[in-house]
Amino acid sequence: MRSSASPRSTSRRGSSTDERNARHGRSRGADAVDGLWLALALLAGVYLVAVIEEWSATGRVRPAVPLLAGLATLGRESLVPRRSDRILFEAAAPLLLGAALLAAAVLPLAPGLIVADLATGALFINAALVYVVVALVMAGWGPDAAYAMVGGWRFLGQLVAYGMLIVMPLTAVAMRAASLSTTAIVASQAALPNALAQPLGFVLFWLAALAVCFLPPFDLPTAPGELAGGVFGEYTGARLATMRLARLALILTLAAAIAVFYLGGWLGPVLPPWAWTAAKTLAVAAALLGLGRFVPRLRGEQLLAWGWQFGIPLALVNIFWVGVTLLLV
Amino acid sequence: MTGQLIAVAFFGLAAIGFGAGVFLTRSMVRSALALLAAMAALGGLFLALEAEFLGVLQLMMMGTEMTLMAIFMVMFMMDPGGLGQMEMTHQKRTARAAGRSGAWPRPGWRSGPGGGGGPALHQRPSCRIAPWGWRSWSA
Amino acid sequence: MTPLQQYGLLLGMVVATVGLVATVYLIARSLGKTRGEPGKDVPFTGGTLSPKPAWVRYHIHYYGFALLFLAFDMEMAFMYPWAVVYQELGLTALLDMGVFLAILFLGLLYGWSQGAFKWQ
Amino acid sequence: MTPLLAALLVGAALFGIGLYGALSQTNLVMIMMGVELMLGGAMVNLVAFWRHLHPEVYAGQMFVLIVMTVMALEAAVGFGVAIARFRAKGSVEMEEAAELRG
Repeated sequence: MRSSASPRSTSRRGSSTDERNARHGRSRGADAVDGLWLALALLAGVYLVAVIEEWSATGRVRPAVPLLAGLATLGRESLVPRRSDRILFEAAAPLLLGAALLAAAVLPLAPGLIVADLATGALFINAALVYVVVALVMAGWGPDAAYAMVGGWRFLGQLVAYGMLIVMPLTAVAMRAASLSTTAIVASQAALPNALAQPLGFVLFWLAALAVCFLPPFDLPTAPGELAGGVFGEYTGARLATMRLARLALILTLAAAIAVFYLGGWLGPVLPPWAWTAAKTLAVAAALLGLGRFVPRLRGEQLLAWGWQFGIPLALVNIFWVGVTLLLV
Repeated sequence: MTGQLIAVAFFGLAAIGFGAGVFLTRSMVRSALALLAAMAALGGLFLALEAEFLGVLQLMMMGTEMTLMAIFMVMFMMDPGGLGQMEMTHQKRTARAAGRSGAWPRPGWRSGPGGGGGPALHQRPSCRIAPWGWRSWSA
Repeated sequence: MTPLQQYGLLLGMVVATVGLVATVYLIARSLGKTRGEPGKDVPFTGGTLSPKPAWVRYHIHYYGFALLFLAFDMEMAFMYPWAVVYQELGLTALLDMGVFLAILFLGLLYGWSQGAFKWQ
Repeated sequence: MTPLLAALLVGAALFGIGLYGALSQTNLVMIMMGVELMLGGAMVNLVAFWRHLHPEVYAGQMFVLIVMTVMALEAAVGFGVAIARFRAKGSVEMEEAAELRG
């Protein structure tokens, strides 16, 4: 909302407004170069997340494996199940990738190094992540296969469990920054990162991030060993390669989101800003991929019951806590 | 101004197209997802009209709401995949007249074909659903 | 950049994503074609052939959660503008939203007591 | 044609499609989809009038927020009715619900 987000926040933080204007004045001349850096960062990030995923699964660091596996997947046959709903089947993979990339586009890598510094950034990232669910429901319904459909509808149930735990902690973050813009949110953590200022929100958002990118404790839609691939089950060849790429991009996006919203983003001593964001993002990605493997998979009913009986009351407590601390400090 | 007009026309036509698609397809999930796409196009329209908060909010809210609508459709319909033959509409003439008068100001507007009853689909039990294919069945 | 230009940039990103996916598909197609063999395109059903389509009624078990989710999701729409102006308004904002959230939370508790949070 | 006129035409067309759907469909959830489209058309009008008549008064956006809330809660209440009806009768076809006269 322009009335409340940008003008008011800028009126309060005159200095950051000047910075932002100066930055835009600079970046108008260097848009193409910035875009190149952002694209390179995205590619490198996805590749590194793939390496980390391989490490978390096998315990070995083999940098060539993602490239070879990607080429091998591309070389395989790409089948379309008979009687499938062609539109939904084909639209799912690009939609999943697009949702992940749109969510990544509002996260700053460094001051000025951001695709779109929206006044509604924290809201936009929610909106983009909703379409992850839409894509997986499409992928589940499209191929007319029983396992895929079960996976798709399960993920919708997972959304009902984790959806509020994405938006409510982000609201608390926006309260502290008095703005929805992601750069303002990073700037608000100069004194104390949000992970320490609102630890409850940090934990809840972490769990919700795991659920969004359906990583191990919450991997209900794919459920290896139970659902025969689930929503990914009927995808082969190039389509499967796109789906996996989208999932890696999603993990990268959520890791970057945790780094930006809770760990202070580019803020840090000595190193240049982009290096801090990169280091924090990769550390979070490694933790996201590694820690969940030691936890057994939650059943859907447990996930829903715990999400609503504990998660939402705790998220409300978090908002209240942030509100009171903001009034007192 | 012209840029805004182009954006409004683009998203508006997308919204109208998907909105018509809601009642032209027989697959329930397609129907719900077409409504989702129409609402997302409306979100784009709001953004084009410079209502930032409302546009992004519309994209977010309707995403969850219409996906949940899809699962409710699948629960309640006898035939959510739209594979069999089932009459799903009634009072066609009244509905068509009302819809036409509701949208009267649009020049050259003709209301969508009157939904309903494609003949004898069960003769082709494994037919693949044609893209937004209603015509191909009822022809 | 104005906000409209930024949203235009994001729209361009969506188009670029579709182009990227199309490029990947074209690369894959150039590597080799799919051989048409009978039975290859049957969806996996655990070794048996299912005569019926999978598109049938599906019994989700989380009705109560889903209905409450619709209401709670919409409630968040009011909290975003509130969060932005919270520090400006101070205690007033906390009390206002506190009453709103208290009523909402009572609704949650009522739903809980009526068995909405059950896997039905 | 101005953006205002274009937006109003979009709103009218969506309202018409929604009205057609709400009247012609027999299934409760499909009727709700028609109602959602009608509300969507109304929202387009509200946003277009806000933008082109009083863009400086942000209270105009509040109407749209309220309509959006109505849409979500209409869906929630409608699904609640549909679940109750389905448990009682095993179907949500409105032609079989003739006893639900107001």
